[in-house]
Amino acid sequence: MDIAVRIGSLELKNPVMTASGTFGYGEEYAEFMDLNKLGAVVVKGLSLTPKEGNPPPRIVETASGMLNAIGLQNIGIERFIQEKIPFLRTYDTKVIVNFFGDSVAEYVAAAERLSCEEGIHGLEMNISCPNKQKGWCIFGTDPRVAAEVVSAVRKATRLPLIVKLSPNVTDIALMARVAVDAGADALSAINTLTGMAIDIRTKRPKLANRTGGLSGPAIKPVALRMIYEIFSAVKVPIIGMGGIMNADDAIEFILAGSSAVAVGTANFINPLAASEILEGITAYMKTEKIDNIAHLTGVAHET
Amino acid sequence: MDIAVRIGSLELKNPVMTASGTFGYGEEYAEFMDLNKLGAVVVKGLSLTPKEGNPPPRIVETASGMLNAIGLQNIGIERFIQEKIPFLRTYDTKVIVNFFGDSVAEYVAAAERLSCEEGIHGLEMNISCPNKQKGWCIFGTDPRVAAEVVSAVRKATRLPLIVKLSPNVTDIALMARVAVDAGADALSAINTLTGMAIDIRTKRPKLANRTGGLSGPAIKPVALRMIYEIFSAVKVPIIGMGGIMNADDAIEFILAGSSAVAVGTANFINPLAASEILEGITAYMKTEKIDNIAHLTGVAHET
Amino acid sequence: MSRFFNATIQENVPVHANHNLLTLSIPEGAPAPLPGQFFMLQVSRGSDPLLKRAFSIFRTTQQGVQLLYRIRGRGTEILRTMKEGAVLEMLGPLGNCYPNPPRDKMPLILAGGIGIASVFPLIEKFAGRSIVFYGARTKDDLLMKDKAEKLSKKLFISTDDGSAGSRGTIAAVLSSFLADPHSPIPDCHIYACGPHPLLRAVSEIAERHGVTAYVSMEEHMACGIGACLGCVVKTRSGYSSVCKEGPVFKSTEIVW
Amino acid sequence: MSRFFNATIQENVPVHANHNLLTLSIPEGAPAPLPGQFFMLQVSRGSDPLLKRAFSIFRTTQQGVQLLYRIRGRGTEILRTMKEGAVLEMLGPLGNCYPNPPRDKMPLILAGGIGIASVFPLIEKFAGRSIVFYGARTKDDLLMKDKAEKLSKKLFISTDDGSAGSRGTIAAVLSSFLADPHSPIPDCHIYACGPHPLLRAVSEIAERHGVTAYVSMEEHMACGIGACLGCVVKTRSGYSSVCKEGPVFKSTEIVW
Ligand SMILES: Cc1cc2nc3c(=O)[nH]c(=O)nc-3n(C[C@H](O)[C@H](O)[C@H](O)COP(=O)(O)OP(=O)(O)OC[C@H]3O[C@@H](n4cnc5c(N)ncnc54)[C@H](O)[C@@H]3O)c2cc1C
Ligand SMILES: Cc1cc2nc3c(=O)[nH]c(=O)nc-3n(C[C@H](O)[C@H](O)[C@H](O)COP(=O)(O)OP(=O)(O)OC[C@H]3O[C@@H](n4cnc5c(N)ncnc54)[C@H](O)[C@@H]3O)c2cc1C
Ligand SMILES: Cc1cc2nc3c(=O)[nH]c(=O)nc-3n(C[C@H](O)[C@H](O)[C@H](O)COP(=O)(O)O)c2cc1C
Ligand SMILES: Cc1cc2nc3c(=O)[nH]c(=O)nc-3n(C[C@H](O)[C@H](O)[C@H](O)COP(=O)(O)O)c2cc1C
Ligand code: FES
Ligand code: FES
Repeated sequence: MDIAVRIGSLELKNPVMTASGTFGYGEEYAEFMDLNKLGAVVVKGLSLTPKEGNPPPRIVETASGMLNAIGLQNIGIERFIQEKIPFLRTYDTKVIVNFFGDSVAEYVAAAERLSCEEGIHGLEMNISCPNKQKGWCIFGTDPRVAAEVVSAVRKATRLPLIVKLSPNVTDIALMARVAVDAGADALSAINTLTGMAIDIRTKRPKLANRTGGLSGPAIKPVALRMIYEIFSAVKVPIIGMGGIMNADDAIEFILAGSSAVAVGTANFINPLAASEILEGITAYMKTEKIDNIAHLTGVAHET
Repeated sequence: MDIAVRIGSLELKNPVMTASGTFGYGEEYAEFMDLNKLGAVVVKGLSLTPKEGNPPPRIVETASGMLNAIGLQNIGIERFIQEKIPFLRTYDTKVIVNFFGDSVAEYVAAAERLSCEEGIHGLEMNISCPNKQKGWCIFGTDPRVAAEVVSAVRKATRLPLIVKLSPNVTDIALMARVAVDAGADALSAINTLTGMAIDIRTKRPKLANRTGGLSGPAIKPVALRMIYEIFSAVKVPIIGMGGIMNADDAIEFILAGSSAVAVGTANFINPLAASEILEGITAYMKTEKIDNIAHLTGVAHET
Repeated sequence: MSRFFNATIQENVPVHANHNLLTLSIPEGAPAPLPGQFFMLQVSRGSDPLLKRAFSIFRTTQQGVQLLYRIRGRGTEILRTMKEGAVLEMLGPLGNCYPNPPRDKMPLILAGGIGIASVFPLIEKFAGRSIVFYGARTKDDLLMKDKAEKLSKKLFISTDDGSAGSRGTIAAVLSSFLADPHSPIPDCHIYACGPHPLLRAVSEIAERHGVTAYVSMEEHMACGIGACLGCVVKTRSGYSSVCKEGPVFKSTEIVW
Repeated sequence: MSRFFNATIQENVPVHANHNLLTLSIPEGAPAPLPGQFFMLQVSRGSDPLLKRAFSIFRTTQQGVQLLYRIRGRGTEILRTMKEGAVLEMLGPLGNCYPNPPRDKMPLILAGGIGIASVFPLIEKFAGRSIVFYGARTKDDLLMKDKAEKLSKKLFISTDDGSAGSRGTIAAVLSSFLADPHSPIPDCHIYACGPHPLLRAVSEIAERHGVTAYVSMEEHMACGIGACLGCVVKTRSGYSSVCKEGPVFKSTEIVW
């Protein structure tokens, strides 16, 4: 059975990865799961310099989901390279670094710095973050801004470049095309939907940051629809995510058009989720007599 | 305690209405609940001529939500006027007719026809539907098209005009401003998020229509965030909806900026939901010593 | 009495692999369900699973109403774990019912799998007078076979694997029965419940033999009372709701 | 042994209005929890409620680990209904623990409300040697008072309404105690768990008297193991996770 998948020039031994921000820097989960089993570890989003993040409360539970407003807290690229890469290099899995910036220049500098380190196999660009240069706009919701920042990063790295799309847009297929035209080797989708919760006793938003990103099973239908639309719009591999809790969910994403899947919020519920999902996918392939995972990708589009 | 709310020139005795498409034409729920208790009944979306709707399956359950692809099946405006209005007129509640069209001309014709009947107190324009004139585009996701259709309808009716916004957009505040500038007396939000589910046995979308609209508790955080953004952008009253299951949920919507709320999917779970929500809101006002519901609207914005 | 009420579990016992019999006491004054009608049960207090589950009325006893259900997915799995004394929100009885045959017609009752739950009240009603056709996957999936045997004039059985009765679908059995020159055609009426393909086959057979057939349809449901238009089937007069205009339709009404 | 395992409910009994004592048998070889550590429990199989709930280790007995919990919202309400034999997914023991005081220091242990659950292992550990300060809303919210009385050298009680002990907050009691010229200052260490404002008050009092204090913090949690960065509190070295770097912090570390 062939379950290896290609993401640009990167070959993963299987299609199961972790979603950025839900798996720490990998080591937090090493106690529970053999990281060697993963197709790739995608680490918490990094920026050139450390970020403090938002004040608490940062988390609110919602119906079949959760809102988070971590505010991209991270230790910065240098400390990551010093302290985390050596550990990750002891595993036989691919390391994909999720990163972001406040400006195009910061994105480029981050990509350049990450590209000259051994042990980093791919970059995932998070474009769902506020653009400090342009005030309130989010890189990932304006096609022109997205094109600009992706092109700039494309020139700055030879590593496989995955662009992670924001779902908070009218036309996800358009954003996918823009990212691919600007040089993305692959797309990942979806990031969190922007949401809110209000405390009816204090009459204030529950999150200190007021709004946060919705993840978990609640968003799965929206994520699947977006994967389905992206698959019709572009040719590059898609890494599907958004509410994947078990193998059946992951298979839905593959049928909708994903080449690989990422497990996010599910890690919090079951620290073994990613490895159980991989087992479930191979069990399904056996039952369905499918010998190559690639034959499943996008099958829901056939009529 | 003052719980009456104004929606344009329309005064509702209380802020609790039903969401279009989830309460039939009112009579289906009359057996369970005294319709006189409602601020308004919003009926299933109507078009000039009857619509057959989509083939089944039309419904899929999702985590804390459901997808529907009814396809706007309805009996048409004439039959509604003949068969349903007489029943609704026996109640002391406002009747708001949700309507839609395939083209600007159809919207206008529908609004004109509905405006010359006694017993209809307001119109809710559903702009989350495909635009036949322009192929795949949805009226409610393109600001220019939305402006055009709302302006045209505004000229065709003197009834209070509520525009129901689609959440499947990058910038809901922009859409809100466009609708208000084009003449909306009030806004309702949110309609369903577009989603999908796939059957991993048949490997095909579960809905015959492939995609459907996600409603229920799953979408509440997104709906609340959008109400919060709309409230900051426009001055007209907002009718908030999206996953309201109980009074606490409804109060969150009011604090976020809604003047009234609509109960949708909750009717399916508890046919008494709307009246229980009203009771819960007044109980809350008592506990919190708030004598006018208007004093709650938008309070979560204060810092 | 409202058709939306709290019901208390009296008993919830396995009757077979993967099938339970649920007895619920319902408030006094609740309308008595008719054969073919159904109830919807809320199996969770939280919002997941969200929607109510539909189950046909299987029997009405002194203890309350009985539902016979197959453990199929998450909702029925939760229901299986519920114990005596648990309280459930319930909606019903819902839908229309199997119409009575004219006096001179003999009822032919056909069930595929868990469809037996829906037609069982008819088998009881026409005790000793009906011919029953009952198909299932295997011998182990035949529920209430002995009861059905006792209550029917004649019971035909089939299983997909031939482990009981004839091998094959129960539609084939019905077909040979009707093809037999000694069959009571056209003096019979068919009542059928089961998977969609089975009902389609029954419909064709009935039409071929000029026999009236009533079929009980299934669709995913949200409201259960005709409000959401979610549960439709295509009929000659457009889409009709299974929950309100059905679940029982004349087979010739359905666009198969 | 993994820190993620299935635990079986041995007992789940009310100890007071709105408070239950839960005894769970955990697999053999599971690491023994230290005072101040906590577990996270999955109270539902479905996805609503989604996240695990955090509870401090209250005691370890032969039967298993005991948690003392207050019914507060939907998750604990579901937990309350769970019966002996039910199996729960559980993560832990998590977090750091209350550090030992130097030999010559006397432990002052302070609890507000359900905070008693977290400090109780300390009360047991320093049996007969610690002074305990325990505040609650009313007399009826004082749990394990007799046990605490027996195990402590001295027990101070306060309630908001004065229905037991002195009226007012337990911080005020601590404050007068430390202000007393006969107090063992600076030869004591404070260990405190309770609502945020109480801990802030304790921190101020401790600082005023030059006494070292450890406080156990609470924040909403998702992962419980330091991966999501959701449960942070502001410390002098930036945001620190309550689940991994805490829940116990030196009071002077916290930016209140
Ligand atoms: C009118 C009617 C009468 C029925 N009577 C019985 C009966 O007496 N005994 C019995 O065992 N079953 C009966 N069913 C089928 C029963 O409703 C489903 O098996 C049950 O809803 C499955 O729920 P689940 O959560 O276990 O499955 P899941 O597959 O997890 O359910 C997911 C969703 O799909 C819906 N769904 C799944 N299967 C069906 C189905 N076949 N029909 C309608 N909705 C479905 C569920 O209600 C739920 O919304 C009846 C269905 C209808 C429409
Ligand atoms: C380290 C730690 C130890 C704890 N020890 C105990 C204990 O021994 N006994 C006890 O009764 N309680 C303890 N708590 C508090 C307990 O976790 C909450 O009361 C519980 O999570 C409430 O869940 P709920 O679903 O009933 O409430 P809801 O309000 O419905 O919960 C909604 C969400 O908020 C979270 N939440 C609500 N209150 C708190 C809180 N105070 N702290 C953290 N998250 C919260 C829930 O986990 C859930 O994600 C502890 C909390 C922490 C962080
Ligand atoms: C606590 C938390 C932190 C996250 N941090 C990041 C991040 O740093 N960068 C990023 O691109 N996505 C981040 N995400 C988004 C996830 O990677 C993922 O896209 C999203 O959660 C949807 O998947 P899920 O529903 O399976 O969690 C974060 C999500 C959560 C819940
Ligand atoms: C079955 C169903 C049918 C609906 N039909 C309509 C409709 O005809 N017109 C419309 O504007 N909205 C329609 N809606 C959207 C609802 O009015 C409401 O905006 C949405 O469901 C969100 O609210 P909820 O989560 O409380 O259900 C429908 C929703 C459902 C679930
Ligand atoms: S389930 Fe709503 S119309 Fe039938
Ligand atoms: S709960 Fe995830 S870091 Fe603490």
